[in-house]
Amino acid sequence: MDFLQFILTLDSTLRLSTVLLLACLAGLFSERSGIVDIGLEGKMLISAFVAAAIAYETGSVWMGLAAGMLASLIFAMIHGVASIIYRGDQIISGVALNFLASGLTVVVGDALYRQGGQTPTLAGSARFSEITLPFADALRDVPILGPIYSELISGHKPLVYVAFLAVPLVWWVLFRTRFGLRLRAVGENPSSVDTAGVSVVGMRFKALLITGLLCGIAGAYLSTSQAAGFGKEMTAGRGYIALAALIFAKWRPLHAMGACLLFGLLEAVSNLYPNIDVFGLFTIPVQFTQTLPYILTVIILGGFIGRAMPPNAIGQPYVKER
Amino acid sequence: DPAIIFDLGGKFDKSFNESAHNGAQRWAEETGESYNEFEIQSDAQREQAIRRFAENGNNPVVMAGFSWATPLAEAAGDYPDTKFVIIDGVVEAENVQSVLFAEEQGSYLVGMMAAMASESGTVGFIGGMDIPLIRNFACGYAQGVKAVNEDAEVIANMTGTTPAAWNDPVKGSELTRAQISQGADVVYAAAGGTGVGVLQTAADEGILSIGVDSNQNYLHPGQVLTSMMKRVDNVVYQSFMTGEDIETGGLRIMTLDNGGVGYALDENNAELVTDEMKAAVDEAAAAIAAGEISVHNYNSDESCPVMSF
Amino acid sequence: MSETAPAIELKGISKSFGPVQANKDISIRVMPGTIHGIIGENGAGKSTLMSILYGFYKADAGEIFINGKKTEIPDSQSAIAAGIGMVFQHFKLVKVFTVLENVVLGAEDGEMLTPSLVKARDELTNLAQEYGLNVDPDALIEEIGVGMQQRVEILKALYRQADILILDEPTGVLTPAEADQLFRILARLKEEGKTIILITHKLREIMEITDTVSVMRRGEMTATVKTADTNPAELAELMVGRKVLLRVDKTPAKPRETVVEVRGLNVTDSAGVHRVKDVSFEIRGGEILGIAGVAGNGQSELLEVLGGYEKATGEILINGQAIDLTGAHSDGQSRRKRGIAHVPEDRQNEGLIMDFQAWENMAFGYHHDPNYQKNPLLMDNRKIRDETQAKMERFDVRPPNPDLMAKSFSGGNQQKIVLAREIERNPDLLLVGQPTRGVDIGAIEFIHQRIIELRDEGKAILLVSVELDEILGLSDRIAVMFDGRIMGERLPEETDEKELGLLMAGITDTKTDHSVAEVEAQLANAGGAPRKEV
Amino acid sequence: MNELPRWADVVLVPLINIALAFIVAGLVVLAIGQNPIDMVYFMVKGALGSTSSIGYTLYYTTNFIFTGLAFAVAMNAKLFNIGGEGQAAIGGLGAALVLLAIDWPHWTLALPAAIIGASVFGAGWAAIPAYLQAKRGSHIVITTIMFNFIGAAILGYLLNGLLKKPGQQVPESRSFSEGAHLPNFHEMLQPFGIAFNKSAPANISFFLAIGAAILVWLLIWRSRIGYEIRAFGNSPGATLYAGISSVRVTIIAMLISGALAGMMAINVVMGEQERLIKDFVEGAGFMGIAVSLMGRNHPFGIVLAAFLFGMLNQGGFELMWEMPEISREMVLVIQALIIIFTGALVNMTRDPIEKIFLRLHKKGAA
Ligand SMILES: Nc1ncnc2c1ncn2[C@@H]1O[C@H](COP(=O)(O)OP(=O)(O)OP(=O)(O)O)[C@@H](O)[C@H]1O
Ligand SMILES: Nc1ncnc2c1ncn2[C@@H]1O[C@H](COP(=O)(O)OP(=O)(O)OP(=O)(O)O)[C@@H](O)[C@H]1O
Ligand SMILES: [Mg+2]
Ligand SMILES: [Mg+2]
Repeated sequence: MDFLQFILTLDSTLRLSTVLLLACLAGLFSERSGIVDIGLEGKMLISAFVAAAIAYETGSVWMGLAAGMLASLIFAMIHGVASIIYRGDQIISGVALNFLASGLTVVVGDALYRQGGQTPTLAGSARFSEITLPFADALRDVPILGPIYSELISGHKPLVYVAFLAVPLVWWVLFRTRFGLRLRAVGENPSSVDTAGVSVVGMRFKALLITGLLCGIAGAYLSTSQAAGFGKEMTAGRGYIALAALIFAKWRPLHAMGACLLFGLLEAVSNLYPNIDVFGLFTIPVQFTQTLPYILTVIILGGFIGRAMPPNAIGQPYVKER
Repeated sequence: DPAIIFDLGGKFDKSFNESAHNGAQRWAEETGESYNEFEIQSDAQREQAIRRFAENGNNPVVMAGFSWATPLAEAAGDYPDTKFVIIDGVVEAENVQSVLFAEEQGSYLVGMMAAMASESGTVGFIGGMDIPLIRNFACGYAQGVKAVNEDAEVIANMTGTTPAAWNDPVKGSELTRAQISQGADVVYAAAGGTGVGVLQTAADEGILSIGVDSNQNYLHPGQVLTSMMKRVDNVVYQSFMTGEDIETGGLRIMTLDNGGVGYALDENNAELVTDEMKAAVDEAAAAIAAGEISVHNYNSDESCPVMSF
Repeated sequence: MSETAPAIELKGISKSFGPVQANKDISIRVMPGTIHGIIGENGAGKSTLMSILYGFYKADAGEIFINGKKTEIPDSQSAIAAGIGMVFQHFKLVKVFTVLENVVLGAEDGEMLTPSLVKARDELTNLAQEYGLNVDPDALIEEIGVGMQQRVEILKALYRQADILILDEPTGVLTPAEADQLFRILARLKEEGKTIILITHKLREIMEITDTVSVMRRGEMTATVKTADTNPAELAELMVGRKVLLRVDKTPAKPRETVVEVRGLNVTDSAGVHRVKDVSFEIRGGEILGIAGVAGNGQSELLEVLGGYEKATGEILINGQAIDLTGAHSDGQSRRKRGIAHVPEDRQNEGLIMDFQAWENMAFGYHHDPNYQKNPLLMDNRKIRDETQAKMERFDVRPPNPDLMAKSFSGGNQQKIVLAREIERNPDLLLVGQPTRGVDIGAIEFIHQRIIELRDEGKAILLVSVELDEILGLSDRIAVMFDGRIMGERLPEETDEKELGLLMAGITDTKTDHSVAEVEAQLANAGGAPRKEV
Repeated sequence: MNELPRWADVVLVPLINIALAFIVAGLVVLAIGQNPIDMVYFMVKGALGSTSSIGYTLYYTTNFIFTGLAFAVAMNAKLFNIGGEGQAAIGGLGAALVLLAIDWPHWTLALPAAIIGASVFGAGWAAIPAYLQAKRGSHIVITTIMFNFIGAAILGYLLNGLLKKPGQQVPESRSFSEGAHLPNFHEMLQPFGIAFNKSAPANISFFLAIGAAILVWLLIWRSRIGYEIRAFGNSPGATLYAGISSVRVTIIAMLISGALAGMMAINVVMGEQERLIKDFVEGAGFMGIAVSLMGRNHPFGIVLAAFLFGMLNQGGFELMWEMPEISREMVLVIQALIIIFTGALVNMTRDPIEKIFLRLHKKGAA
């Protein structure tokens, strides 16, 4: 593999990691606040659909993005009402919302566009276009650094930059602000937050709000950046992979980026080299390379790469009075 | 009334099913009559759908897609008075007409065009689900490419191995970028809904693409080199026209010769297809029709002389 | 008195949890600068009342006045604003946070964390000097002992400038020496003019430190008296509503041959902490060995090893035969077969399945009993149920209804169900952990009698309790555990709480006087961190 | 605090929740400009209107009973087995391998063999997540989801290769031998002179499912291992004390769960398709979660809930003919809403109802 191709593989990795990263950071807020979010998938899906539909209707991708975020937010709030206020089971709520998104996107999409749940193809200002960073073209021919800058770093859609810039921001919010301290506390021991005079319900809803917004960006990225329109089930399990990445990352933002990049890389490699020939002896079938992220997740969860300790109060509704 | 059942992917896949849908629509518009249609959601519904139409009295019942073969074989015998047409599949029964397309022939032609349009000498193929049918597309395409340029390289990728592979434009897009990074400057998508992503990315990245099944040139005017036309629409149209008298119990093969396959030329790609290109392709088409050039059919021996999978 | 407004006045407070009325029309006045004690049986509603004052629960009815002013306290935020601080029975700390972060949590100065942390660090130094509350601000909560954790809770309240401090059973987890230290701090706070409410079960503490005391019973406030005007016997009677025997009634033991022999037992838990170090002892039939110690010094592990669910090295002989301590046959089932019955320390999480009916619980641990099988595949539920009915009647479980869920019995009755199950198995060795924790005085009498009866039948009994009264009252011999070791054995008639208290702090030289600081330093040296929430 | 009478808990609350789910679904239908009353009418008619409809309804019911029971068994041990989908797929592989291996002379021989194949493979597919959960604490929800993907890939690989009938496009195996044909309702009822649609796919597996429900009931509420499963599920901490091995219980519960999920393949692969196809599970594994929740993890409730979901599935299919404007995914929306209301938002209806009963109770006492 020559250098340029290596760079292009990484380039593809960045694009493919973006959705995972946004969803993973989204899940980080929810889970740090003590709420399991298996519904990342559904939130992304509903956002992908709404973003595509609104972008198509208005011709503005920004309107689409905003609408997608709103849709995802509504889903997050339903999850909040079920799991925070009504002490419902968080896994059940998440699974159900995933179903709901699968169904609603097609029912509504079909009713609107009669294209079997797809939205019409987005073009022009209804889609994000790539950003070329300054001097990208000028520097292209500089050896090594040139391709790294102009191929790998420059020339992505805006949301890719949003996702990667969000990582240090999330880190800072989590570990350097009052909100972050309270967020981490509420996932570890909600009654400590409660007796310290901070509303547990409020904190958890705030966390889910951020989860909703970030998932919304992730979904909008899928349908308006990576693709040009919504297709049925277009999230294709990425929400689950993001959740696995979150566990792998032990609920820490920088690690999350690493985990998502790893999964993105696996996907990029399986795209580029579907059948891997091992020294001409045998061929690893494409089904295997494509399944690698899932297998890897299981291996990681098997604790072969260190055990992950989740936030202590995760998954349990906070009940003061039984 | 006649009826048509679409395959997974639905009638608006801009590709195979849409072509079938167009045929039915054309018939309805011309005759002013109506027909029934159904889009299945999963494989397990196939037999149920066939039976539902047969019991409803629809005749003939046309179904588009190779996956219908087994369920139709199961059900056809129970409805001797209903005529069935299956496209892309073979069912041996008294009341079934099986229609196959010589995809390798059409693909051969667009392969030639790809090779001529390519500057890098590397062209790409992106298939949907990895099945012999799609491999036949790839094989025909590669033969066409090699016929023009012996040294040209054909990069072939399949989107997946599940039916979801027909509907993953994001994956299609990434595969396209991957092929571009390997030097491809023309890509041929035979991937149903996934192809939408392929054509989109090719347009975004400024390379040429080739559509499939329906005429997809209009999707990105000036950026889609051509489309390999598989005239499913004609088959549906003709079947509906013939109605209950349709001849069954046999196999019908749609080739270049009888207009079953071909390539699309319209105002959207007029500037891309040079006269020289057109001449070469038309000549080859005539030669194939006359049997002077024989394009290898992957399905005949599950292998391809010019590429391996 | 009439000119100064009370620091706290509650009027007509009522609170129900579903069908349980925890507080009924409670009124109380606490004068500023005093220490006010609240006593009452378990479940009397003390914690509920205080949680209402702290805004943790919302009262169904009633009013709250702070310094004479009517104050709404819908949440803890308002309570803090009104100058109230509370140290809960179960600490409200984030274990993976440092002391500093716990103190700052909820009382930050702005959006950014760093300035708050800097300020809090200074403030903690001041408070430490002022009240003698030394803690390392950068220590993680999970790495410090319960005594320290309690200090953090007090610091949290002081950092929020509380004038009124509520402490809910603060000494339950402390050694006598630590408790003394706490009381000195409380006295100091009182001098500063702070008002303190102290909930405790220990009448001795009430007599020692409070100015006034209120008694609660079954959700009602039955009396408020000046401490100087009362005595423990009177308070006990007020609590239960009848005269109570505060001492255990028993005849001297008649020990027979040795039933259990433990030699060189060592336990290292899953986290790698060495919990039990080289413990050896023996118990004969017809005697009770009591193990005293501050929670978390290896007693629980000792019970778990004997009960078959913790691995260990060393040797345990039952009736002269060794039992497997590590292998595949070391589990609760095999122990039961060897004649060991076990009343676990935590009945709600170990001894019972709260969502099982009483009869199902009666088979818990004994579900392999061939008597309970109808055929090789199915259990004989009817038989289990009938047996349960009979046992419940013999043990005076109220109500004696085998179909009720375990969770719908009160704490005392839950404990009776566990005892009925274990004692009626007629074991050679009975392990009993905290037999009367969360149990009211009436039930305590009954439970103690049953344990003595079993002893008199010639069975060996190992009793673990953090209550020194109980240890002194029931045991025929007392061993004190500290940091996984047995510090010494005493006969109950030859020792007292003070000596046991020193042993519990790891000081074996009990003849000379020891300063509080010394005891404290010793405790800080203790190896393992507290294992679970107590 | 369980102040609700049992009937209110198991009948009243679920009924109200289902009603709520339908109301919200109705609003969705209104929003896309259709008539919800018509929708319900056509769905009920489509599900029960003819023996053909009933045959399909019972066919789907059978699937849901199996996957619902599968989820419930694991759930009684508080294990969230979201992997029914993958376990059923691999169960189908097991059944198919057995049925393809020899020319079965008669279904009475083929059925037990296929049951063994399906359940052993299904259980095997659940065993790894179970082991990882029990021994390494890996979250079973995530691992089972991953195993769904991996299972689908394995099936895809085999159906594209080893198992594929040579020279055909479709990734499916060849058909099983005649002797492996299971009697369907038509064939079973004919001797009694009852006419039943000849081609409806409901078959003898339905009774297998009912039998499985009874066995699961005995297992959970009458057997020792069931006792251990429930004890572990209710209080994982307590099992140590009682000498119940959490590893053993976790693995056994998951094996039974996986086996039940795998058994679904008997109905589809053996009973209906008579060959192995891809994606035959069609989300039934996931639907098992909803079915089990609605049935409150109790076999009797599961059978009823499975029937409701079977009706929804079949009714939704027919709906496409009658009201093509409503996409069949509407069924998914309804099912999702039912899960939300009966699963995640139970307390929204339960709390007020409980309050009402508490008040009535107090009044009665006074
Ligand atoms: N959160 C709650 N939900 C339901 N019932 C509760 C709750 N907290 C307390 N109760 C019940 O209210 C009653 C009073 O409990 P409370 O904790 O106030 O008693 P207490 O006097 O503090 O007892 P203890 O001495 O055990 O601390 C008990 O019956 C208890 O079970
Ligand atoms: N958390 C709870 N949730 C529901 N009901 C409870 C709860 N705690 C207690 N109860 C109910 O309240 C009643 C009183 O319980 P509580 O523990 O206060 O009794 P108690 O007075 O302490 O009796 P005992 O001396 O036997 O412990 C019990 O019958 C029980 O059913
Ligand atoms: Mg209390
Ligand atoms: Mg009590």
